[in-house]
Amino acid sequence: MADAGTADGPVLDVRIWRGTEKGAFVRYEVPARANQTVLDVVTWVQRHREPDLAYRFACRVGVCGSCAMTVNGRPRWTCRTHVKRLPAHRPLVLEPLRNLPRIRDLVCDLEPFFARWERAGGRFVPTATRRDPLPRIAPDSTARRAVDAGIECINCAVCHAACDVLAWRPEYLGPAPLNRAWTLVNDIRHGAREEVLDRTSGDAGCHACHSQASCSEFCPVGLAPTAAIAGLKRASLWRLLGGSRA
Amino acid sequence: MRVERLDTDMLVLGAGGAGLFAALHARRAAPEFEVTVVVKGLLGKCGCTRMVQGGYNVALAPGDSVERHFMDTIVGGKWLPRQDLAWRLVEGAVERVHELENELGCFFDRRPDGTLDFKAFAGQSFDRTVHKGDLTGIEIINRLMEQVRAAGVCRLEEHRAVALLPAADGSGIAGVLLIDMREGVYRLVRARAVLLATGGGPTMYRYHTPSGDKSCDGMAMALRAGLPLRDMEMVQFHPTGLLAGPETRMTGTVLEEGLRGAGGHLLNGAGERFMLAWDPAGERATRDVVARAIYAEMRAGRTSPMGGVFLEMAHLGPEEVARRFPGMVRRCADCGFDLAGGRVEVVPTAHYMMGGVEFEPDGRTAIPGLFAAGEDCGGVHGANRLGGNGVANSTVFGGIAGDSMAAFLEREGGALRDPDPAALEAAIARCERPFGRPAGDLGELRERLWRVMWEEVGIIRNATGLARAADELARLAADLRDLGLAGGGRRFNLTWHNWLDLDSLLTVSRVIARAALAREDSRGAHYREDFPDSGDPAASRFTRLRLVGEEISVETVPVEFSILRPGESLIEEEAGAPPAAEAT
Amino acid sequence: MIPDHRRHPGYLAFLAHRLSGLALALFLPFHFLFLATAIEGEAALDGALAWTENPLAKFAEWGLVTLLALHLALGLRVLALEFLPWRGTLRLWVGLGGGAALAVGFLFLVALAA
Amino acid sequence: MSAGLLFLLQRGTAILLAPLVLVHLGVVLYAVRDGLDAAEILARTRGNLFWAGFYGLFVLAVSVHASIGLRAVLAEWTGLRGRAADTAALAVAFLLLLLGMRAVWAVVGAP
Ligand SMILES: Cc1cc2nc3c(=O)[nH]c(=O)nc-3n(C[C@H](O)[C@H](O)[C@H](O)COP(=O)(O)OP(=O)(O)OC[C@H]3O[C@@H](n4cnc5c(N)ncnc54)[C@H](O)[C@@H]3O)c2cc1C
Ligand code: HEM
Ligand code: SF4
Ligand code: F3S
Ligand code: FES
Repeated sequence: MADAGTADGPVLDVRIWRGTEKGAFVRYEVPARANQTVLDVVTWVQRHREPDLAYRFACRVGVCGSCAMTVNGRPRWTCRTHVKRLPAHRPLVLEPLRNLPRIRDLVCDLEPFFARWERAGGRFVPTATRRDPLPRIAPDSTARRAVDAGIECINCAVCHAACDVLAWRPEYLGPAPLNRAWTLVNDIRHGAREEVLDRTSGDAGCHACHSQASCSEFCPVGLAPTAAIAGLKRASLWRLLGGSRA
Repeated sequence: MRVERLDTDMLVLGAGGAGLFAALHARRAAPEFEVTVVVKGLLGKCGCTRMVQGGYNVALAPGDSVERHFMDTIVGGKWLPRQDLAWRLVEGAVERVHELENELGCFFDRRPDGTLDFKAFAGQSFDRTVHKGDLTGIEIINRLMEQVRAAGVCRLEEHRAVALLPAADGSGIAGVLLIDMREGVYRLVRARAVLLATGGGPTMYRYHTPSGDKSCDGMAMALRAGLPLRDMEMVQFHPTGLLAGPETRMTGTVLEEGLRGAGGHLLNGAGERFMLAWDPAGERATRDVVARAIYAEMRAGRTSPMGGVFLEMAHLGPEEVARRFPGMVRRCADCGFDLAGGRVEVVPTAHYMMGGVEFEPDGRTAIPGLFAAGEDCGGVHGANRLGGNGVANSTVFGGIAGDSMAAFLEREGGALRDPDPAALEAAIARCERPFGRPAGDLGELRERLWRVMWEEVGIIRNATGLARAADELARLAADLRDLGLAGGGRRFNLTWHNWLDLDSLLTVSRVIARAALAREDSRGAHYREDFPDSGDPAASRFTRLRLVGEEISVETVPVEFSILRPGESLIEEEAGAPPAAEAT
Repeated sequence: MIPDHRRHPGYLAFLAHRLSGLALALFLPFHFLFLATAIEGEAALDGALAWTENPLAKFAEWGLVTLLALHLALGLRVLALEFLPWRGTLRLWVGLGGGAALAVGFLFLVALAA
Repeated sequence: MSAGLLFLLQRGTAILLAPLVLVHLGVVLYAVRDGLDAAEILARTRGNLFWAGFYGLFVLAVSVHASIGLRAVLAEWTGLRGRAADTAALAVAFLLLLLGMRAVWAVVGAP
């Protein structure tokens, strides 16, 4: 393990993955601060130790889902992970997300994640045009509530990195695309609900989920893809039994 | 230097509300042409549209009207907006919101009876802001991203546009030079039409709200391509940015407006409320007034430990605060602050640039083949932007620009042009500059830029300060030119991109300072303590700035009151008396 | 060592369910073969049963019954997750499942000892 | 067979198995109280139609249930996919069915 310099004052002992699939952890000492997120730690290393350290972020407030990494073995958003609030752990170990190809250092290629989103039929198909009036939708209807429960996904791929089925079955669509699909199945305006069920059933779809619940456990915005996927399982079951949707 | 070449029909720079809408419309209007989107980050995962919290202004509520929305926009913009643009905005918003809901699948919040919910945004005469909770931007961008991917648009993600290249024969735009950030190589993309939609972003101020990928690249590229920019002195500050201490990226991020609206108190370092001395509405006063008041407290040295003021909500009952503002409370808690029960340190924070590239209502610019939309553009908001008009602006004009580009190609579809080799060479040379030079301290330079913009070109300005700023910015520009990078290759080299960000920011900062010096009155977001009067609205002039060589030229141009003159109103029963709209 | 991303009740429940299911599936053929000794009559079965007096066999037997109870309880949890409307009750179900299985295991121990 | 149908069968048999296992567990708990004794077991089961049906159903359900379960485990933990996994699962199902039915016959039917 290489050692890349030290700093004065109270310091954090940080190990960061450098390289791609092949690489090594490099150790850094980063000044500890009263308010410091994991993203700040990475930024400090880039600004003061490794000018070409690769990492990704954009919004810095938890809405864009760009900054996710593996922090001490767990997938997390880093812009809103306060170092002091991490379970006591020394050193602080940072790696790219699991289950995705690596570009360099802490950056993964998210294309496989979004390609699955598309494969799951994760796209609204209109049944009206901009010239039609807006539909009336009761906010407390069951279907609308099912949409609301899953719609605020920031596509950070934390769940994708957390789910072991994805590691075991590379063709699996994964929690976030299935979660999006479930919101569409419940969206009464959506023109391709049957198609979504077709696309999300099967060994690569909802039936591959074993309710490991790592997705729901680590989703930074508190969504529960486990519940959405269960919804898809039910819907496809009712369909198989000849009934309509759940 | 390796330059890879490729061609496309329509090239869209930026993937915010403006860029994505343009791509979608262009693709639908002219399916026979290829559309390529270039984005500095990942498609759908960067830019400010995604960060929109409050919502989207549209005159759809019963009793509201586009005329009313128009009046609020003009009066809020202190009679500086270009009126045909403002009209296009309010009219277009109605269509765009229907499109977002019915065709893209956005879900805006409903009232119990199933109709759209409109919430109040400070400074408007009607409740007209549609929203999805307080994460409206995520809903809009996620749905757009899905549609754009499905529409068969080519994507160049983590590609940075660095120069708009004119055609060798001077007939218009030929293409754009990009850096593939992952591979570290240059790409020259020739295109028949190009859209500039990189979305401004005042990140040259110490405290700022926008996404980290925003560094005014588009405006800098436009200036270098010879385009005029207008209203650049108009930089909007949001009064309550989080102050979280040094070297944390959380600092500057927005604590939402609603906290003050709900009755939150602002306290200075001594723990005293000070807003009532500035405005009878106290903390509920408009953004510019509150930002100025906070800044004045800070200048007087009555600050909180980290140099801002306190926002206190506890008197409303911590449970009540946690119930009404769960997102904000959780965000503060994540970084160690107790918003519901304690005091949180806040500071005004640079939020939005009203100014930008001059453009026509159909998206055209002065360069044939080059279109512009969104926050890169100036003229829609004048001296101040209404909360909720930002995302309306980018989505309305983005869509229009997409349609216009398609029409432009079908009409005059011409051949691909070759770029001027000298311009290409100069652009590459500018990007290559830091390589091979002795490494310097980029961080120190950034701190200096942040400081001078915040202190001299910020919330309260005066002639001497602006002159000092001009000097310091010139020094900074020279220092940046001499500053090299410490080792590292070109692949995913963030520090190289930080260097390029600073280059853009410096160019645009100089223009802001120059425009601020030229405007000798105080209006909307622009406040001159040496010229506190707002001047006669009927004699309103806007600033127009260009880069000529390395020099900035400025002129002030009379505003054309093409729809109505100050004092008039489009609203019958309030004839002559515009609604009490205040910009926020 | 269980990697960090797996150290939470939902995953542990999955793992316990899968391992118990696997163990049961592997054991079942032997159990069937064992019972089939009865084809040769009572004496043969008694002979086989005598073997169960061996403490090791007793332990294995106890383990299997507990595993069956565990698999059942966690299986019910999966069914509940999949077919009942739920909200945030994941952890509760893990607890109930584990608890029920332990209770059965304990009862079995008591019964064995009696 | 579609994954949906397999899912239906697996969960269906699980629901069926739940009460069967509970009863079986009860019986086992009761039986081991004072040591296992072939005579006691066989006295209960020999020629008893109820127990024949009970355990017959049990075996049938468990063969379906466990083999489908193993199919997933094989795919995920050994990389055995598609036809190979289906064949393996089918083999397991038949093995369990065969051995199971033989055992039921042994305790219920055999003289
Ligand atoms: C925190 C926050 C909250 C806001 N809330 C509201 C609100 O409630 N209501 C409202 O109306 N407005 C709001 N706004 C303003 C609103 O977000 C903007 O007005 C609007 O979204 C701008 O859209 P845009 O498409 O022009 O730019 P953006 O959405 O910022 O998109 C710019 C795109 O260009 C890309 N880009 C930048 N430089 C380059 C380059 N060199 N090469 C390639 N690509 C590049 C970026 O990566 C990004 O994809 C808010 C802004 C912020 C920061
Ligand atoms: C002797 C009886 C049983 C045996 C041998 C058995 C065996 C198995 C096996 C091998 C699996 C695959 C494990 C996996 O995919 O993780 C499985 C899965 C499962 N079992 Fe059982 N099982 C039995 C009884 C039961 C009972 C009584 C129930 C429930 C009430 C049950 C419910 C389930 C469920 C729901 C699954 C699916 C798990 C998933 O796919 O995530 N099983 N079983
Ligand atoms: S479901 Fe949660 S964890 Fe998964 S991508 Fe969406 S926000 Fe991220
Ligand atoms: S972690 Fe994976 S197994 Fe299912 S419940 Fe979540 S998708
Ligand atoms: S930087 Fe956007 S979620 Fe962290």
